[in-house]
Amino acid sequence: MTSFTCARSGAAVKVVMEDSAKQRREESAFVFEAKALRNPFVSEYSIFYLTILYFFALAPFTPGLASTENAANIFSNLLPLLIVALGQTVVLITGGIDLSVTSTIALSSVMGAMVMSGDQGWLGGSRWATIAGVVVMLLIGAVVGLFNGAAITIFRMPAFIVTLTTMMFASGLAIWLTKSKTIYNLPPSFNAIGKGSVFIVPYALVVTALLAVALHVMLSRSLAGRWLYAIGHNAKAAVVSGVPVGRTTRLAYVISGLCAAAASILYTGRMETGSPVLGQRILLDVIGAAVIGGTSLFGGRGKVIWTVCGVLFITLIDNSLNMLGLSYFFIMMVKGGVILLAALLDAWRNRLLAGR
Amino acid sequence: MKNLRDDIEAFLLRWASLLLFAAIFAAFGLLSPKFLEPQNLINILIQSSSIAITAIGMTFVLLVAGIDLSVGSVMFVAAVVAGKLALGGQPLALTIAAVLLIGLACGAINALLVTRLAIPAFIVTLGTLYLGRGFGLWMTETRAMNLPESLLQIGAARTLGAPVPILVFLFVLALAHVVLTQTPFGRQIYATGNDRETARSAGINTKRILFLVYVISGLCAAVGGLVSVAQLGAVSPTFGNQREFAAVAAAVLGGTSLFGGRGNVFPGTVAGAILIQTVENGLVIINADPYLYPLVMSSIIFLAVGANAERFRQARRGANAS
Amino acid sequence: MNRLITGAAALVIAAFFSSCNTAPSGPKQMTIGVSFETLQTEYWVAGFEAIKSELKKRNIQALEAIADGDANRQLEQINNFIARRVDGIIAVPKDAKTIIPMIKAANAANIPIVLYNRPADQTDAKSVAVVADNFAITKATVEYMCEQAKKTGKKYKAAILLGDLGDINAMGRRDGFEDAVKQYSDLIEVVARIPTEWNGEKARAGVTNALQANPDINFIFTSSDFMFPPIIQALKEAGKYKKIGEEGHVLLGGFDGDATAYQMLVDGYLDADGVQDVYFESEAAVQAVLEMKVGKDVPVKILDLGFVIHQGNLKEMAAKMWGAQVEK
Amino acid sequence: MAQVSNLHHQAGNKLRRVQVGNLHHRKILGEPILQFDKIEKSFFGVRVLKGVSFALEAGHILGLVGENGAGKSTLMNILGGVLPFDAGRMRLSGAEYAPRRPAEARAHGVAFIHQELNLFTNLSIAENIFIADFPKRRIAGVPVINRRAMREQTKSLLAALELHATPETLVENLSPGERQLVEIAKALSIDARIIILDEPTTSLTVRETERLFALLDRLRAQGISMIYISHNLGDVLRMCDDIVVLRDGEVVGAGRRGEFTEERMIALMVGRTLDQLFPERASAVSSEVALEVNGLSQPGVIEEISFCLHKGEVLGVAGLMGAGRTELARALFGLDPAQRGAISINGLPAPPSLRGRINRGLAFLTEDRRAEGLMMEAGITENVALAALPSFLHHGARSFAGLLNQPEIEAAATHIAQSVQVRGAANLRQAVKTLSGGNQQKVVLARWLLAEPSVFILDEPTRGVDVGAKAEIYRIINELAAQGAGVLLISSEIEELIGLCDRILVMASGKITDCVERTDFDRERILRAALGASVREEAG
Repeated sequence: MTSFTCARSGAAVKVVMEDSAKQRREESAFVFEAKALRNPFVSEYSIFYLTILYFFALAPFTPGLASTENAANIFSNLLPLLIVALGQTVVLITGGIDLSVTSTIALSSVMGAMVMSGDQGWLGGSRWATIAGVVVMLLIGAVVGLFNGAAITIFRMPAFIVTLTTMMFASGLAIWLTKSKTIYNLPPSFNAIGKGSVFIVPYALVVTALLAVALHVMLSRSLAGRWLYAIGHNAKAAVVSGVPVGRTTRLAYVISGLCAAAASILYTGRMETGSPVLGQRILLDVIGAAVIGGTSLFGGRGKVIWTVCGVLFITLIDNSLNMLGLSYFFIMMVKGGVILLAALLDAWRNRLLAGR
Repeated sequence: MKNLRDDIEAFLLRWASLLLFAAIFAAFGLLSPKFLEPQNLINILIQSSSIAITAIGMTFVLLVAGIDLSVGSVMFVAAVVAGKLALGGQPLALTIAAVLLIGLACGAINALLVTRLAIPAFIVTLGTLYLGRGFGLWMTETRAMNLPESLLQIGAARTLGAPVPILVFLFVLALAHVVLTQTPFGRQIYATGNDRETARSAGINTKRILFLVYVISGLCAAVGGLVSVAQLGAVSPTFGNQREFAAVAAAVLGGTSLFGGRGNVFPGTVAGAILIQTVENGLVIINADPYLYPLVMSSIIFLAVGANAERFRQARRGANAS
Repeated sequence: MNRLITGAAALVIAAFFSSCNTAPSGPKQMTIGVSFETLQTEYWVAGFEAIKSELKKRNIQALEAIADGDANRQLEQINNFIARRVDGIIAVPKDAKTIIPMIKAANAANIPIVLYNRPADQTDAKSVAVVADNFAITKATVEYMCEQAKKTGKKYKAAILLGDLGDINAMGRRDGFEDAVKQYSDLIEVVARIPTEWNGEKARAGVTNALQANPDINFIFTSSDFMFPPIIQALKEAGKYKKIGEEGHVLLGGFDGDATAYQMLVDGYLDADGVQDVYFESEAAVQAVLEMKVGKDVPVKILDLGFVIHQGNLKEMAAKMWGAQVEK
Repeated sequence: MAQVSNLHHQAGNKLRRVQVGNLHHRKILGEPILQFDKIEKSFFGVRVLKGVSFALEAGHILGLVGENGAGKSTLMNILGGVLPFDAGRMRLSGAEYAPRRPAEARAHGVAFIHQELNLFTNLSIAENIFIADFPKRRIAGVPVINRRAMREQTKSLLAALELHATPETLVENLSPGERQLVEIAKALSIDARIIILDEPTTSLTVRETERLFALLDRLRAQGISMIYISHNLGDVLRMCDDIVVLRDGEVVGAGRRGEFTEERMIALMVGRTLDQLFPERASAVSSEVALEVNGLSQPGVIEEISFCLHKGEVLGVAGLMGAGRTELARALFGLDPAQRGAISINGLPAPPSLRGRINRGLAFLTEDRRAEGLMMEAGITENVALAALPSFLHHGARSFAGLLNQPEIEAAATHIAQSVQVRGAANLRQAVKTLSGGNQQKVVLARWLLAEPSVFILDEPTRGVDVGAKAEIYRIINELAAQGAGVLLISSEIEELIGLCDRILVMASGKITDCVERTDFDRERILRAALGASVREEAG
């Protein structure tokens, strides 16, 4: 992967070479990569090309697939998923994983509704309801994330299990709090976040875009970003080099939690309902999307743009197969196949770049 | 050197899992005398047999630092095929053979993708999870399927006075335990999990090891599915859903590391599986508020794993100091 | 294997057909989007099939979508239908509230939408609901069971198998049950409430454990018929699966009216089963959506009264019980 | 046919003799057990071995020396069956020999003991020895490990090696030296005729090294041949009968031990006479204190450590493995806790946190650069910039989310990388895993240089580093001191300390047992201080 980076880099800084032989070796390696890069399917954005290919392959057979309202549709489906996946990406970069995101969505949805709801909310009807609700929802996300991070960094528990248990707990809590009921009658100003739009641009798009840009900048430009990658690469080395590993790791999980909460706001808003089972089924889509995009499960590797592509692909597949009216099980199988295909592409690319 | 408090702490950590186990038993026992009756203990064993068998397979995979998310789907596919054949009036022997074959096949697919194409196990099995589930739903047209008596024999019958599920469970357990501790293959699994490169250069055929553990996992999942479905009498479209998480949880509860090389099926994984089932069982026995189930369960898993992690951490620190 | 191929072929054909839609030439075939919240239980599958065959009868193309218990996915799928410009939508809402924005969306695109089996909460959004009342039917069923219990004059210990706590239907049935037994609190005591998450294994274990705690349980209600097989297994093991009238018979009640339940009724094991009339509901739903399409006004609520089938009325009601028709 | 090829072969040898000079001057008694004949190997079309020929005699230890990248390990990997060779031939006791995999090499009695030991820490000694093929017995046709047989064989092996541990002991509970012995036990278990030892002493204590050498002598006496690879030329001269020097894939010198001196070996290895390995110490030690430590203690690890390091001073820390040197360093840096004691950096009390101390001007180069030093997959720039990142925040922004000045980082990293002469990289985005040990070490150094600290703690900075890189690292250390930084240099090579330091602290079992001024540096004294105390320790 890294050798791949150097091919991309414009300004290659020459450093004293050990001997001519080695130099020749390097160069030959470059020529090779350069060749590899011309092939779209070994490029960093292979999944993106795949998406486009897929779209044009199906468009003629699928009435409405290429229509504008469907485009809008795909986006509104994509946005919340993207937000969650972005949070997940940050965690994956540190070499961790966050299975608790879906339950976080449900829990913060319920809590938010309990604050805002017109009939049974604590602040029902008050003009502060919406703001308070949003704050509470984000708070829930932050708290769950912080808990995960703390358990992982302080008690050194494996992220997989920690977040698995938080998943069980948060969802159980959400259902228990509502005694299985959904909560309706949320303030219109809140629902607007999920459905409304300024001119033609939906708020959801604005929110997501802002978040994506923010995360992109953080990962690629900021101190915290560099630290996150460093932890993913080699946590011990990071500690010795003075990286506040504990704090940074916790930050990653808090970000993931906040993203889940943000997604929950959009979901809840467009559902106009606080539901204790909100988004329960998207976990595998979230992780799948990030991984399909090219983010590594072993840490140190991942980008916002990659995840955007991954999410776009997954959503497009759902949307298109759905419009073809294919049966439930068929969609599932295709999805599984696609995940494997993407992984294959990635493996193939790495092998090419490794020059083996 | 060390003062008493450290000793006590060390002791508590050393036996954390067991103490937790004891505490849970004591608690349920106090709340309902019925809980500790031998019959109930047998029930717990029967009820945990399926998940335990699956978790045993999972342990093999975890030992080489892999993971198999597809076990739930494999259970489902195996159950569906078993049902179809049994309904088709095939003899029990053939049905069982077919189930084992399915397990082998599913495992082999995972294994191939993981070893030959070097795709991370997490992704491979995530993909096969979808594929398997979809395939099963397609075969059943997403309908529930009632099973004929012939198949239910496995679940109900008793041999030598012991319920068949328990026998199957014990058989698989014994086999797995012997393989892991007494055979070259077993020890080489631990070696591969400890350091794959080293294992390879030591002359171990690591690809073969990896391949086999995924096959074993698939096989166990299929058997687990059969054992479970034979007790249910029907295959519903949700059968086996999310079982992968339960299996991993059981293994990790039993002290198996997700990073490979550490763990065992006995007492480890089995204890984990039984612990989970015990809690489920106890909560019903004391007629607890249904809403509390997930809360209690997750908290207990969290505690157990936390104690384990703390122990390893201290052990490591001790090693560094010396 | 060749079924897979046919599946692939089906895909191509479907694609071809749907592409014909956009082509200006040729008679326009109607398309109806059918979105089910889940296919988890036999009842939903039956309804799903019934609707599809109903549509086929009228030569209308059906687009399937299963939300898999996720209100969001359902919203997305219904939006997809709208984008696909279907002529009508039949939907089984995940719950009474989350469906409302979907109805609004359909209204906005003025595509007629019919809610199958579950109503929406009161809202100004326009939709027609073909409704079976989980609460009422369950209550009636359990009341019948209680009456049977009363006749014996014995005291009863009851257990209920709950569905997924996140599932609004399951909760409706639970409340129906609780309401009914409350009236007979003098002779019926509920000693076990078992959360099954619609998972057979948990049902099986749950019943066994409940019987362990109270061997004298003699009154069991399940929130869905699909959990009968595990229950039977558990009862058999405890030697408590007896015909009505036999010594030690456990009063059994269920909900849905599937084939297993029918068989149990015929064999005389099952006391009562709450039945929703699949055929009525599916036909009414399709009829409604078509009438709305052509602008006829349709009553906002089409009620499927459903019924309780029991040993008493087995003969006459069997014909209306879908489980008696669906061949397994 | 055989005849002919044989003739060819001899002709070949004649040629080599002329070229290589005095390898086969004296007629070797007895047939050489192993012969390399014009071995060729290329990677990516680059010749790494250019027709290497030499012979290993039965019952001899042959020292194979050369800089990293000279082709030593490639050649040994070929011998050990890890790599195939392109051309040439190997003859093992006369017979054609071309192993396709390690197992095959082992079958021929060739055992390869790598520098990073190939042991499974989670398994027992016995299992480690027999992991590749266990003694089996069949139960119902199923092959099952024959524990008793395994136990007995292991016992006798361990006895032969005087390793006092039960076969069931887990390797993770063994010291590095003991693990080394287990590796040798593995070799003996396949009764190897040839044992390849790659840097066997790097992680051994002095006593363990002595023990190892005694053992090697015994094995030699039993007629086992060995190829001994080491950067420690002293050991090579001491242990080996014959010496072969490789450079750029060619044999540049070969002969009996007597024909070599360290200077000559170094000259042959680097192709030029290093003017000198150790740079001239212009000892400009100032009176200002850079680092002062008072009564630093952590029960069971270090006790009552007190010293002060002046600006411009290189202060050595000598001692055996487990003397507490690394533990001291980690405590100073704030990686491990210290129960009592005061540390002050440049006159100010050191903050408790590791980050605080870094900001105060402390730098720490760990002994294990793989595990704790480098991000192997990441590029050189990322690695170099890591420690100093906060200083590249855009003006004033010191927060978590502060943005970094990318061009500045690139520029600084480039400059620093050049000044420490990181070699073998096409550009600074190349993954450090592709660099040689020496250059990796330079990357870690560069990382700290970028952070501009005033006190350096260097833990074994030249471990596993070739002579050329060593010299460069020495130069850097020297320059640091000259620029007024204080350097605390931990090393197991006493020459290194004597060559570089102004003062040497000697540690034993967690205490400072001696402090030697440059004027009276003396191997014996240092060794005695290091050993003596520890011996006393064991007595008590």
